[in-house]
Amino acid sequence: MLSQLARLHTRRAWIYILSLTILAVLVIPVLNRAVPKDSVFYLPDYLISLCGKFLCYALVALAMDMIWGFSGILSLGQGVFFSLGGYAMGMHLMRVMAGEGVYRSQLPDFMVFLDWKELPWYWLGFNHFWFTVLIIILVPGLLALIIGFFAFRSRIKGVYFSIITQAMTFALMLFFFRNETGFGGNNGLTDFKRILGFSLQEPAVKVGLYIISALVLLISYLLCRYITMSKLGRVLAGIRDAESRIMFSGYNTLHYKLFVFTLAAVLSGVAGALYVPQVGIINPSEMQPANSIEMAIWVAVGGRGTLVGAVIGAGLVNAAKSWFTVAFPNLWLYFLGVMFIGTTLFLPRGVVGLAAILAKKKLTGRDSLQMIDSE
Amino acid sequence: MTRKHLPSIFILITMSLLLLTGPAIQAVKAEDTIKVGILHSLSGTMAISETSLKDVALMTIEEINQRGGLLGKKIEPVVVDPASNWPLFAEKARELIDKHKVAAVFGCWTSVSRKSVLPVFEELNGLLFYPVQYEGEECSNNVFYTGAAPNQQAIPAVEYLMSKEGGGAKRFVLLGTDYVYPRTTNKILRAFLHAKGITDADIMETYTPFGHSDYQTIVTSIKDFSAAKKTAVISTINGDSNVPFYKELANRGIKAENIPVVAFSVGEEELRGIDTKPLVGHLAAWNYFMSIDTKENKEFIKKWQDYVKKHNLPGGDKRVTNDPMEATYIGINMWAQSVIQAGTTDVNAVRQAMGYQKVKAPCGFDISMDAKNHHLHKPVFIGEIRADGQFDIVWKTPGPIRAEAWSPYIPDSAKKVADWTYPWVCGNCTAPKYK
Amino acid sequence: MALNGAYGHIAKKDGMVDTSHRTVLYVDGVTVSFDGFKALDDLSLYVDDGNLHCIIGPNGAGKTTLLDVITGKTRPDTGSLFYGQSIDLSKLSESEIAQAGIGRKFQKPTVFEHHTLFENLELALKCNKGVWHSLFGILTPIQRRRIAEVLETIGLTDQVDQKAGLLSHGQKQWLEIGMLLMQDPGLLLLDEPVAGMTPQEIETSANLLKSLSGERTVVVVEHDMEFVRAIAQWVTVLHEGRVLAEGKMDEVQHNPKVIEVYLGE
Amino acid sequence: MSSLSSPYPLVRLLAALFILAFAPPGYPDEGKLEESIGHLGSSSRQEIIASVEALRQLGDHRALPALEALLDRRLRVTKAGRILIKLKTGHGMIDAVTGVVIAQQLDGLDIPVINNQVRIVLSQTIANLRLASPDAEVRLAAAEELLLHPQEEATSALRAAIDREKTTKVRRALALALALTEVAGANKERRLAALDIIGQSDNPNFIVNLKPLLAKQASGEFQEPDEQVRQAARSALSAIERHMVVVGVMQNLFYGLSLGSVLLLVALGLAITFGLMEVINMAHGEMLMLGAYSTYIIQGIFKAHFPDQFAWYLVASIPTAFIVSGVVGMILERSIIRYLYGRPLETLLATWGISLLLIQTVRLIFGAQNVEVSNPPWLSGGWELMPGLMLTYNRIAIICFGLGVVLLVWLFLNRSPLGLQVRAVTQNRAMAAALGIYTSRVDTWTFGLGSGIAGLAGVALSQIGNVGPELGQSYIVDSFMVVVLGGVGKLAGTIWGATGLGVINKFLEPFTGAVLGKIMVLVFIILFIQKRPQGIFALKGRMAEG
Repeated sequence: MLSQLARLHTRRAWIYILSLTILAVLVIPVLNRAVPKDSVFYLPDYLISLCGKFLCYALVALAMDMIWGFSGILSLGQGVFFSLGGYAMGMHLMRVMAGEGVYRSQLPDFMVFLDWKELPWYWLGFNHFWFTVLIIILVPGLLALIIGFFAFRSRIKGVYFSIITQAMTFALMLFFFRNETGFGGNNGLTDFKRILGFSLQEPAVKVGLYIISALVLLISYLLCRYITMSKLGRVLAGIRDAESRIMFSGYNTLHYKLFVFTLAAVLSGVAGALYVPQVGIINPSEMQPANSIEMAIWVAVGGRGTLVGAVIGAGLVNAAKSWFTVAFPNLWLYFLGVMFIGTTLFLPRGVVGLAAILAKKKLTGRDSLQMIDSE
Repeated sequence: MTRKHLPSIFILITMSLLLLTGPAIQAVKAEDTIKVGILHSLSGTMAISETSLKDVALMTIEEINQRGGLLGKKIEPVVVDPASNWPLFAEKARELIDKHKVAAVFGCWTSVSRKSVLPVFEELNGLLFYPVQYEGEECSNNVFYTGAAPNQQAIPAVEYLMSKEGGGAKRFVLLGTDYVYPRTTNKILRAFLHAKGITDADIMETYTPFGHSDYQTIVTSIKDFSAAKKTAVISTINGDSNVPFYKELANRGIKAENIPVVAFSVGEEELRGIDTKPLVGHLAAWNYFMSIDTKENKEFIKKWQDYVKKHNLPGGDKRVTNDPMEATYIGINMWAQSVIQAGTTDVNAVRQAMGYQKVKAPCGFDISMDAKNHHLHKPVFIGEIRADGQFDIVWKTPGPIRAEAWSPYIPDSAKKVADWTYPWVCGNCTAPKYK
Repeated sequence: MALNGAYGHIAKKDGMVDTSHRTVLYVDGVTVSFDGFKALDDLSLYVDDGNLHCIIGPNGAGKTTLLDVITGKTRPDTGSLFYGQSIDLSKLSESEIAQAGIGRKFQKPTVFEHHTLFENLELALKCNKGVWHSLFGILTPIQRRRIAEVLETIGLTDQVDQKAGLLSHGQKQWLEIGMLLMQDPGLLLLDEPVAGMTPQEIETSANLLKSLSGERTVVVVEHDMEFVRAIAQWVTVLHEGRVLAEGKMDEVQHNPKVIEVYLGE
Repeated sequence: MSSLSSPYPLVRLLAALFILAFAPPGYPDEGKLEESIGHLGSSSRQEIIASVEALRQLGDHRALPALEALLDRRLRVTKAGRILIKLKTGHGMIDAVTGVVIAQQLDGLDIPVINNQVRIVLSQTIANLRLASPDAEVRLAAAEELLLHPQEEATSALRAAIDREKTTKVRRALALALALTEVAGANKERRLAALDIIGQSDNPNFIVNLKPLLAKQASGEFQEPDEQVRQAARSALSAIERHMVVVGVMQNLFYGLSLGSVLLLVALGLAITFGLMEVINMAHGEMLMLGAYSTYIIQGIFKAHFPDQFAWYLVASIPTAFIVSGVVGMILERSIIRYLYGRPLETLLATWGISLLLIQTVRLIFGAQNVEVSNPPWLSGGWELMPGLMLTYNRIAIICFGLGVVLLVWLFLNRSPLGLQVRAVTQNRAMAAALGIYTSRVDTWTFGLGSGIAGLAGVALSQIGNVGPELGQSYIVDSFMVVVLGGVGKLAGTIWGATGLGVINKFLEPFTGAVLGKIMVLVFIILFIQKRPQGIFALKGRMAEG
C-alpha cells in the first residue's frame, strides 16, 4: 500500500508536498500561537480563519477538478453539495448548544419564533457527532447518486448536464430559503458556540480547525491523485475525450460517471462541513447558482485536470477577492472579470499551464495531470 | 526532475508569502488617525440599498473631519465591500477589527448579514452601529441599533390603519418576502391584531421568494380577500420586488383609498425606481422622511446634496435622503460625541459613554440612546406617497418612543429583559447577571 | 482466440458466442426512422461466422445507421437483432454489446488523444471493466505482453509512449483497429477503415484485415470499391435503407440495379 | 377612474369651468359655497372632510375645480386663508371662489395635506357632482367611482341622473350604483330588484354587499329577517361565484401567457446566442439590463427635449435598445467570444467575467440604485374584459410584443439572405466557409442579433419590473431553462417551452404559493429533461450527434 502511495509522485514532488504540509500545519499555527503579537512574524487570528476558509474552498475546487477537469462533466451543483455538508454540520452545532440560544429553549432560536413546538424528525440524531459525520458524507453522496443516476442514464451530458444541475441548485436554494422547510430560512444557521466541547471563539480551536482542514485537504488530494493515476483515472479522461470509444470498449460509463460525481459530491460536502464552524454561518445563499459557477472558475484559473491547479486557483481567486474588496471596493469586480476573461483567452491551461510555459518545458508525457510530476 | 516542479511550487510559495506579508506590512504603518470601518455591500443584490449608506457615512465623517476631527485626530474610513455575501460580511468584520483595528464599524443592512457578523463583534469586542429597521429579538452589548424596532414602526402603522382616520381597516393582508424580518414582524403583528380582536379569518399571510417579480396571482388574491371587509395590506416585501408589486397594483386599478398598502421597506430611495403617480395614498411608516419640514432636516438634505455634487456621485440631483441614511448619520455623530466624552476610542469606554447620548436629529427631535437596550428612542411618522415620490406625513407620534428589543407579543420573548447597565449587564436574560 | 482466458477474464460466462448455425449476426426486419425519414427500412441481413463481409452503398443508404443499431447506439423501431443464436442485442447497452464481443471502429478515428498508445490499448484490454477493478487493478505481465503483441500487429511499437493525438490520420486508424483487437471481439465492425489513407497505407490495411478474418468475423462498411474488391468475401449493397443486392463481389458488380444506383445518376 | 388617471383631464377641466361660467345665477346658498370652499384649505383634516361633505350637500358644480385641485395637490392657501387653484399647465393660479386669474407669483403658500380618508370623501363628492357632466365618459367614470364607495346620500342624485341619462353604458353603471345603495334600504321591492341587478352584474366586487345578508348572528338567527331577500341574495351570490370560476381559469391562463411571453422574450436572444451558436452566454442577462437602461436613457431624452411626445418614448426606445445591446454584443463577439467557439464550457467562464464587468460599469455610471422607468400613459391601467377579469395593458402589450419579436426573428432566419447564411454557418461551418460565406462576419451578426433581441426584452422588462444593475441576474437561470426545455437550436421549442412554463407556473401558484410553485416547475424541468434529453423539439439522427 505504501509503495503504491509513494508511486503517486516523484521523490522531489513528495518533498515539496511534505514541506508545504509542514508550512501549513506547523509553521503557520506556530507563527500565530507562539510568536508575540508585536513581532513582524506574527500572524493575526483573522488570517488563520481566512486560510482555513481558503482550504475548504480548495477542497471544493479539488472535487470540481475531478468531475470537470478529469471527467469533462461540468457540474454546476457543487455549491449544493457543499451547502448540504455545511447544513449538516450547522445542525449539529445548533443541537449541541440547545438551551443556550437567546430563548433558552431546547429548540433552535428560529424554531422558537416560528412557533414550532418540537424538533422536526429530520433534525433528530444531529446531537451525535458520529451521526453528523455520517450525514455529511451520505446526504451529498446520495443526492449525487440519485441525480447522477437519472441524468447519466438518460445520457445527459455537456451543457445539458450543467443546466440540469443548475436547475437542481436553484430549486434547492429556493427550498432552503423557505422558512417552513425548517433550516432557518434566509438566515440559515448561525451563532454557533461549541464543537466537540471546544469553544468556537477560542483562537486555539480555530487553529485546530484550520489544521484539520489542511490535513483533510492533503488526504483528499492524495486520494484524488491516486484515482487519477489509476486506470480509473484514464477511463475518466477517456470519457472526457471520447466517450463513445470508452463505451464501445465495454465500459459502462454510467458507473464511472456516477462514481466520480458521487466522490466529488462527498468531497464538497466534507468541505462544507469544515467551512461552517470556521466562518460561523451557513445559509441558502451558498447555493446560489453563481457560487457554483465560481467554483468552476477557480479550477479554470488554476488549470484544469491538474489537481494542484484547482488548489492554486481556489487560493488565488479568493485571495484576490479578499484583497481587492478592501483595496478597491469600487473596482474589484473589474479585476475579477478581467481575470476570468484573461484566463480563458490566454491561459486555457490556467496558472499551472502558464508556469509550465514559463519554465519553457514542452508539455509531453502521459497526460496533463502529469504536468507537475513526470515528463 | 527537480526544476520541473519549480513553477507550481513557486506560485504556491509566492501566494502564501503574499498572504502572510501583505497584511503584516500594512499593519506596521504608524497610527495617527482614528480608523472606522464601513461595512456595506457595494456590489451584489444589496448594493441597491447599501451604497447610499456608505456615501452618507463618508459624508458624515468628512463633516466631522472638517470640524477638526476627534481627539485631535482625523477619522479615516476603511471602506470594504462584502458584496452581499453573508460569510464575507463576517470575514470583513474580522479583518476590520483584527487587522485595521477600527474603533467602530458602521454597516450591515439585512438581518442575515448582522447575524453573520454578530459573533465576530462579540468575540473581538468590537462596536457595530446597525442603521436599519429590523425585527428585534436581539440585543447585543457590541451593537448599537439606530434603526427602528418593530414597536417603532410596524405597530404604530397598524394602529393607524385601524383608526378611523386611517380608513378603519378590519382585514389585513400580511405580505412579505420569505425571510426573517417579515416573518418575525408578521408574527408580532398577528399577536398584536389578536389583541385588538381581529381573528385569524381576517388575516391573510403570504410570502414570496427573493427577487419575485410576478405579482399577478397575489394581487388577485388580495383583491378577492378584500371583498368581504375593509382591507389593508401590510407589506414587508424586500428590495427589488417592490417595483413589480406596485406596478401590478397600479395597473389593476387598485387605489390606496380602497386597499391601502403600508410598507416598512419602501422609502424615498426605493420610490426613485417607481413611477409613483398611480401609488398616491399608499403608506409607509418610518422614523424619518425627507419631506419633514424642520431646520435640521433642511441642513441635512443640503449637506447631502452638496456632497453628492462635490463627489459627482451617480444619480446627481435626483439623490434623496431616507430613514436608514438618517440613522447612519445619527449613529456616527453619536459615536463621535461619545468618543469626545470618553476621551478615547476604547470600545468599553465609548460603549459606556453611548448610553443616554443625545443628538438633535434631522427629524427634528432630540434622539437619545437607550443605555439599557442599545436602541434609539425614535419618533414614528406615517407618510402617504405623493405623486412626486415624496411622502405627505399624515400622522406622527408626539415624541420619541422607546424601542422594545424583545417583543411583548411573542411569549418566549416577553419574559426577556435587555439591560446593559449595572447590575443587569445582560441583553437577554430574565434575572440580573454580573460581569 | 488462442490467448483467451489466459490474459483476462471475461464478463460473460465464457465469452464465446454460439455460432452453431454458422451465422454470427442476424438482422431481421429492422426499421429506424428519424422524424419520418426511414434510415433503415425493414432491413434484413445475415453475417456468416469468420467471413469478411463488406457493406457498400451510396451516401445516405443507412450504412452507419446499421452499425449504430448493431452496437446499441440507436434503438430500432421494429425488428430484431441477434448476435449468434442467443444474444439479443436489442436488450443490451453499448458497453454490454462490446463486452459480448462486438467491436466497432468509427468513421472518424476515435482514440484517446491525451493518452499514450500504451494507455489507449490498456483501456481497450479485455478484462473486468468495473469501477473497482479499474481503481485497484494492476496489469499482469501477460496483459503487458498482449499489448506489445497488438502494437506489433499494427506496427506502432516505436510510438508506444507517444500521445495518440500526435499520430497521423492513418496511424490513428490502425491504433483504433488495434484497440479493437485488444477487446478480442468475435465480430469486428469497421466504418470506412481506409478513408483518408495513402495507397500504401491502404494496402497495409487490406493485409491487416485479411489476416484478421477467419479467426474473427469482420464487417467493413466502405466507399472505396478498389479496397472492397481487394478484401471482400461477401458484399451487401444497401440503398435507401434496404438491401439492394447481395453476393460475391463479381456478382454484385454486374447487378443491373447496383449499376443503376451507382452510375445512373 | 379617478381624475388622476383619466385620459381627458383637460377636457374635464374645461367642462367644469364651462359649468362654472354659465351656472344659473342666484344660487340660494351662495355664502355657504364660499365658506365651504374656504375651509378646504384648513390644516385640520376633519375640517376639510366636513367642508367637502358640505359641498356635496350643496351639489353645486362650481365647487368642482377646487375639489379636483385638492385631490391633485394643486390647491394653495395664502397666509390670509385665501384659496387658490394652481392650473394644470403653466404657473398660473386662479382664485377658487371668484375664478379670478392671479398673475403675480406668490410666496409662502401652504398646501393642504390630505390622506386616504379625505381622498375617499373627495372622490365620492367629485363623482356626485360629475354625474351632471355633459361628457358621457366623465359620467361613466363618476358612476364607477360611486360603485366603489356606495353611499346612501347619493340615492336621490343617482335617481335623477338615471332619469336624465341617455347613454346605455352609463345608465347601466348608474343603475348598479343605485342598486348597491338600495340593497341596504328599507323598501323590499326595491331591494329584490337591486339584488337581481347585482346578480346579473357578475362582478365579484359586490360579494361584500351580499355576504352580510346571509350572515348569521351569534344567536344563530339570520341577520336578515326576510327569507325572500335572503333567497335573492343567495342566488345573486351563486351567480357571481359561478362567474368567478370562469374568471379564475381565464385569468390564470392570461397570467400564464403573460409570464410565458416574458420568459419567451428573455429566452429568445439566448436561443440564438446559446442555441444556435453554442455560446453559454452568462452575459445574456446583462444584455437585458442594457436594453432596460437604454429605455431609461431614451425616457430621459424625451422628458428633457420632447415632453409633448413623451407617451411615445417607449416606441423610440425599441430600436435604440436593440442597437445598443446588439452593438455591445458584436463588440464582445469580436473581441472575446470568437476565440472560444467550439469550447462551450469555456465561453461560460469568459461571459461570466463579461457580465461582472458590465454590471459594475453600469453601477458606476448610473449608481447602484434602481432607476425609474415609468409606463407611458397608454400602457397604464387595464382592460376589463369581463367583471373581475382585468387584463392590464402592459401585460397585453408584452404578449403582443413577444409575438411580434418572434415573428420578426422567424422571418429573419427563414426569409432573409443573412438568415440563410446564419443557418448555414450554424449547421456546418466548414461547408459554409467553403461556399464563400464570411463565417466570422456571420458569427458577429448572429451574436449581435441575439444580444439585440435581449435588448428588446429589456425594454419589455422595464415596463413590469425594476431597472437596476442586477436586473439580468434574476432572469439568467430561467432563460437557460426555457431554451434547454424547448430544445437547443429550435425556435419553436423556445416558444413552447416559455409558454408552457408560464402557464404551468401560474396554474400551480394559487395552490402551492409562489415559492413552492417555482420549485415544482424546476423539478418538472429536471424530470422532463430526463425523459427527453434534447428538449421538446428533439433533433434526431445525424444532426443530434454533433
